Amino acid sequence: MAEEEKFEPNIIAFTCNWCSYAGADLAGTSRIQYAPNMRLIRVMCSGRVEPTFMIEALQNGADGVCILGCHFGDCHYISGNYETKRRMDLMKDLFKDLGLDENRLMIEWVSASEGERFAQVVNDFTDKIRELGPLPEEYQQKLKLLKGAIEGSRLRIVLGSTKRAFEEGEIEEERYVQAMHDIAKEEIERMKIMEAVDKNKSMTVPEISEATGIDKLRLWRHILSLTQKLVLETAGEKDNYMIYQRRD
Amino acid sequence: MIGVFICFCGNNIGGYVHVPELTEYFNKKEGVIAFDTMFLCSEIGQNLIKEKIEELNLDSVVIASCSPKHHGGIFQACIGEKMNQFKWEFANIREQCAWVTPNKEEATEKAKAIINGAIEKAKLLTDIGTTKVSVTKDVLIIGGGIAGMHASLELSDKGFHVNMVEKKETIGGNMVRFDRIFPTDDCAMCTGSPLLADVAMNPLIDIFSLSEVTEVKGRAGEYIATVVKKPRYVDETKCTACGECTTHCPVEVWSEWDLEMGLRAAIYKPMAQAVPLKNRIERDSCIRCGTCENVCKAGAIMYDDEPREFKLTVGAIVVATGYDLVDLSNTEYHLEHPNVITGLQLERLKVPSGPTEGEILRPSDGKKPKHLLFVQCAGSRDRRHNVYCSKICCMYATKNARLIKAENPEMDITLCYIDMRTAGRGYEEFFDTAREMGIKYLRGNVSEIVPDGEDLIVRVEDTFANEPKAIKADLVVLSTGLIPSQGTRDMGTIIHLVSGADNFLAPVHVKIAPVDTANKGIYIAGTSESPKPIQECITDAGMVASRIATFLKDPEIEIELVTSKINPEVCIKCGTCADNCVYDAIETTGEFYKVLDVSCQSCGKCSVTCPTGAIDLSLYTEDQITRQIDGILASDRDSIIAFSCYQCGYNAADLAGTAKAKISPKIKVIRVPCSGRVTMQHMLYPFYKGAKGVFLAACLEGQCHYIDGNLQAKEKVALAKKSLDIMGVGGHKLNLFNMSSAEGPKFVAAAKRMVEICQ
Amino acid sequence: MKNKYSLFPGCISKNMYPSIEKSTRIVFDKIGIELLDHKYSCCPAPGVFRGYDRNTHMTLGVRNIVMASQDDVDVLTICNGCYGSLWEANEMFKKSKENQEFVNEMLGKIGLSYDGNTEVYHFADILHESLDKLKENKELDLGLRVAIHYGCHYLRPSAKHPDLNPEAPHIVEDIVEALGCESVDFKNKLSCCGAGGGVWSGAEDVSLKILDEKLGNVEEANVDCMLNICPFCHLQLDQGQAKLKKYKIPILHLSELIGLAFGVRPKHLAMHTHMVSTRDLEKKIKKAKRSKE
Amino acid sequence: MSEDPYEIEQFKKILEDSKILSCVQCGKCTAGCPAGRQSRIRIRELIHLAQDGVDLKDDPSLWYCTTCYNCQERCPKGVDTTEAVIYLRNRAVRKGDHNFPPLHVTAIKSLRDKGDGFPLSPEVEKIRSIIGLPIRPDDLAHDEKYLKDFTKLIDELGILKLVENKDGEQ
Repeated sequence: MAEEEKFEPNIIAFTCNWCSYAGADLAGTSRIQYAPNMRLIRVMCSGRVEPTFMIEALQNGADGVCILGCHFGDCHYISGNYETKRRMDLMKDLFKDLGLDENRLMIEWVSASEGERFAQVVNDFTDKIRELGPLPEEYQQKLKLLKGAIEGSRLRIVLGSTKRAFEEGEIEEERYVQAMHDIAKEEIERMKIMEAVDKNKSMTVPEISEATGIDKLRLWRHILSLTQKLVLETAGEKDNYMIYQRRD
Repeated sequence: MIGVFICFCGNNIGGYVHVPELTEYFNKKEGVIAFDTMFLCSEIGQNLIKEKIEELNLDSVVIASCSPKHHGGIFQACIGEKMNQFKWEFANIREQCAWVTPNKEEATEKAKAIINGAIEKAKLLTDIGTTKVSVTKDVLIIGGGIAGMHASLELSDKGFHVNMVEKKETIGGNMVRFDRIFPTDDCAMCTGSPLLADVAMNPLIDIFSLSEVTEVKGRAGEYIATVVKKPRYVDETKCTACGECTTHCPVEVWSEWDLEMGLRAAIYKPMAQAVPLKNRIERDSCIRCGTCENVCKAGAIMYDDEPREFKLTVGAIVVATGYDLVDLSNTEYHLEHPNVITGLQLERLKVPSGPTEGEILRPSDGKKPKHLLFVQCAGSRDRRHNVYCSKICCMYATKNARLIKAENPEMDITLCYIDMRTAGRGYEEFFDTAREMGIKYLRGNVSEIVPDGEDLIVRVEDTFANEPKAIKADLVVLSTGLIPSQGTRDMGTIIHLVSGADNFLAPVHVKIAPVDTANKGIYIAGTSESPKPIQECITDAGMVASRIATFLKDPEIEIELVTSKINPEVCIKCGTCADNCVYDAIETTGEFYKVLDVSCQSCGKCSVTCPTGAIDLSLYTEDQITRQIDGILASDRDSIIAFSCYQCGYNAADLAGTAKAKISPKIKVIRVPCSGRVTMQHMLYPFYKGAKGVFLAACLEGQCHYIDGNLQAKEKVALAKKSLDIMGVGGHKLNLFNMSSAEGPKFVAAAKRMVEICQ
Repeated sequence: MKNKYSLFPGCISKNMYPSIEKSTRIVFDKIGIELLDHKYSCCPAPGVFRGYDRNTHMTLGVRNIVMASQDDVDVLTICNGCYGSLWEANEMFKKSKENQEFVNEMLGKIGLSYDGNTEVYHFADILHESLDKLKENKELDLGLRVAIHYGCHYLRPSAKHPDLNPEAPHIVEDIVEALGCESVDFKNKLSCCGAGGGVWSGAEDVSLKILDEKLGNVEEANVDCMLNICPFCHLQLDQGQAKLKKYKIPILHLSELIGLAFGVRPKHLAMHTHMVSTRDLEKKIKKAKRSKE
Repeated sequence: MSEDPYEIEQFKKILEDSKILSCVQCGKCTAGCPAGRQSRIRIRELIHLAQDGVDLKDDPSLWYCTTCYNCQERCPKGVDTTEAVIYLRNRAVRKGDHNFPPLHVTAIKSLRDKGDGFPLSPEVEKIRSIIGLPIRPDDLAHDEKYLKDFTKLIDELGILKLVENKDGEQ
């Protein structure tokens, strides 16, 4: 392979003000050399990073995204890093479901005193992304679905309510996380369904199933919900199936 | 002088027993004078009794006729005109003698022994008084379905205050889930919703939703019911049911109300017409995200809501707890397949306001079926599930088939049946038009439903053509049989109502007292009694309202003092009777013990446990029962004594008679209020007198009318068996059999078993 | 659970499919259950003998049970026919005094008698109770897609198994899953193979038509093999299939499948004696073995 | 002879043990019958005719039942349908039925003489020895004393007579 074609990845890293950003500074003042591919975006807390940010980064030219925050127990805002970890787990899970490589996302903890570790983490992640190569074009379609699901109010409500649910509601974390994942998967499927319906204007259940690859039994549940929520409406009948279209 | 009055009952007794021979026989007996007449219950018969009491100044009377469950009340009233109403004893020579003994000679001998027992008991009868107690005019209705709603409206119209306790989040019951109702094809909700509104607005009706009755104590005229209201997690006083919470709730699960044909949020109301019209959080699916609390402008969300327990004091109770469907998953019907649904699920698909807005779209993929098939008798008329016919299925399946066919003439609709049962006003006409519309009625019981991907293959024989068929269907509807609801079964134990073999609540008499229970002031209505169509539920409700209005019309009711009495001279104040009384009817001042007449339920368990014999139950005293045994055995030494509790065993023996079953003439029934009334002495004494065997016919375990009488009897029997073993008589000749009041065959089997054992 | 039984192999596994007898002995040896041998005759075959004379069937069945009862052990059958026969004979004997007198009078003529205190078990039930042992001894996950054929006389009359739902059993499914296989559902899974009731020998055309229907349903499910718990069903599924000349579905008896999972070589289990070749199946297992190594 | 329980009148009593009087002719039995799909056996019809006391000894369909017990297991009225078929076969054999299959006679004879319905063949002996089983099983068939007793027992039971008579007539 020719030397000039060698791939250099673009990486976006969200770093929290109190630990990892300071860690990066320390690396700098210590003159520790590390790969130049990463662009830092400072946030006050890793918990500020919304899943949408990561998707937008990938949609706009990044090949990998990482979040660097404080170690557990050290969060300046007490629980911000726990929140972001849960979201990252969800994102990785959804990446896997959609057939995207979850290794393009990373979360790591770097304290203000870990300059060396910061450099190490950056180098490792850069190497990994370099190995994975540029973000394939076909990712964009799926990222769009994912973004639609993540931005929907249903998932935003669930993602935004964790603290309340655990602390006031005393609900078991495992159950809540499971519900969160289930809802996210449902919402992605619904994005797929609506995308297909919008593209074809109106469709029947077997047609949607064919277009989206969603099993008909599961698809029917979505249709029941989408009609109940007035997103879809029926528009006649074809081959013993109702025709569905978006409701204006 | 004791007067014995023997009834021919036309041929009912006269055809099986030599009545004149009996009269002659007892006339020879010292201190006894006997008469016979054709119908003792008739005016002529009653006049005869009254005349003779006066003329001969009789001390007491023996009535030898049918079961006291039939005309006991008539004779008591008739005798009561001339002497104390309790100074008579009956001899049941119809159900328990004439009808079960094919040989006339043997029947006559058996009748002699039964009457002789009654005479001996009658010698010891004493006057028993009555007293008046106050009644509460409030009524408790358990179950807010069509029967409960109708009864509540009827009663409130008559001026009674009604407390309605409903387990679900809304009243309405199953009927308001239906699309239309037969035979008029009216919209169920159009009929139901005015009722719901009437009940909701009626100032005399208090509705307690999400509530269950957990305990009932007290007496007729003053029952005290404990009610537990489950948390709604929504403040009923604040919620306006605006639905903002439901819109934002991120949770989505299958809706129970829609029988998993549609979806709901974790906070929801089951339907737009719900009463009370309040939302509810179902905590099993709630993930406690707090969204509803955020969006509720009324501030109605109460995550920390807790169960609330309270007591209601009422004069009468209506049990209208309804039915469920028998579960047919993992059977040859494969209900677990998405496209095999129940008739009730079909209703939810058909309802215009339901999850599919009234379109029949099958659950596996939303396809509108081309071939729809109804399976009749699914779980009914089937000894593996329910022996009985569920009565409504032929009509409800036909109704749905007709409605679907009318809207979709191209749809192929088949209905597989064993027998079409369309008895009722307008029913046969309804069925006629169904066939004329092109619905195929195939006479054959479905053997199995074979899943074939999303479709189904239904195996059924066309019994007219003698040909097995495999019909391909894309949606199969099981006309699923009805079973008593969980609530109905619970009431059986909580209020100690008697259930039949089918587990539905049993009335005192299925024909002549169809809504009364053995507990005075407690009535049953609707499908808690048996499967029935809506109009019969409404008829029940009206009758119940009428019965209650009669019962509660006066400020006081008279109660008979057939109660336990303590003899202070013999009482050693040990307190055993008070400890054992589940009705708290025995109180102590420390100085002495006293029976509270209004609380005593006359089971007699106290007399059995008293170490000194200081407490005894009137009408069933220790001596009276012993003398009755003497009387029977004096006449027929080889008898097998059957102590039968008046709630179950005695009824079962009567039923065996009504069914004309054969029972050995050796079997002689002695009525006791409860098997717990039978002492060890009673169990052993007959053997001393030469009897061949003794058995107790008691209620089913867990269903004792007096809570634990049969369990106490069980212990006593075990002890007495040991004694009999030691004495060399053999404990196997004494047994206890449990049976419900509806289980005549069980009594026959018990009798047969005893005869075998005691040969 | 007992650790000693009398093995009732039945005519077919002894005399026609010794692979079944062999694998049964290997499997039970490995899970630590001792199998004794007794002087057994044919069970006798319920279809033929019961149809001719119920009393003969009962008496000869009880004679077999007596053989085990003399050593105070219970009978373990590996065939639904034998199980049905012996269970029914035992039940008939226990239920009626008249039958007891008849049987003991007959047996008396050859110096035997029976007291009704011996039980008859089906090996699938015993293996299901020993699921842990099966897992312990398992050498590899076979990874096969298996169509289970229960066979009628195991499931019905259901009085044999008060805890088993004859419309939705899971005993063999549990075992198959424990061996790392997938139980594949197919149309009319619990239906008859067509061999029983003397139809196999009496009306071959009817018998094969029933089999054809059954195998057609299995074919649709696209499986690696069909599994049975009855040598007579095995005979029908294997030989009958050869007669039909339409299908190529390898047939395994449960003991054979367990033997394979325990790592016994197919040749050692005499699987080459089946009519329908099991070679493709063996290849797949070899591959599973290799990938494990 | 009047005591013969297999005479049609008495036989009706025997059949009642199978509770055939409870039958309501719903057809569930025939509908799920695997043999009925492939042959002309109709369990419901058999039960109906048996209820009426029709002599079914010559009905060849009796021999198509595979005794799968589907019908008996599912009968909503608790009729022991399969047992009834077995009784009907027992009677047919006694009453000179001509339909029972010749191979059954072979099996019965084989059982009497060799102790097994499917006796051991030399080919299988070979396989047995190759796979490490005893060439001959340690069973009744290979023990002279037991086999002799067994033959005696079968002769006492008289089953062979039932079918041999038949053979003669054929």
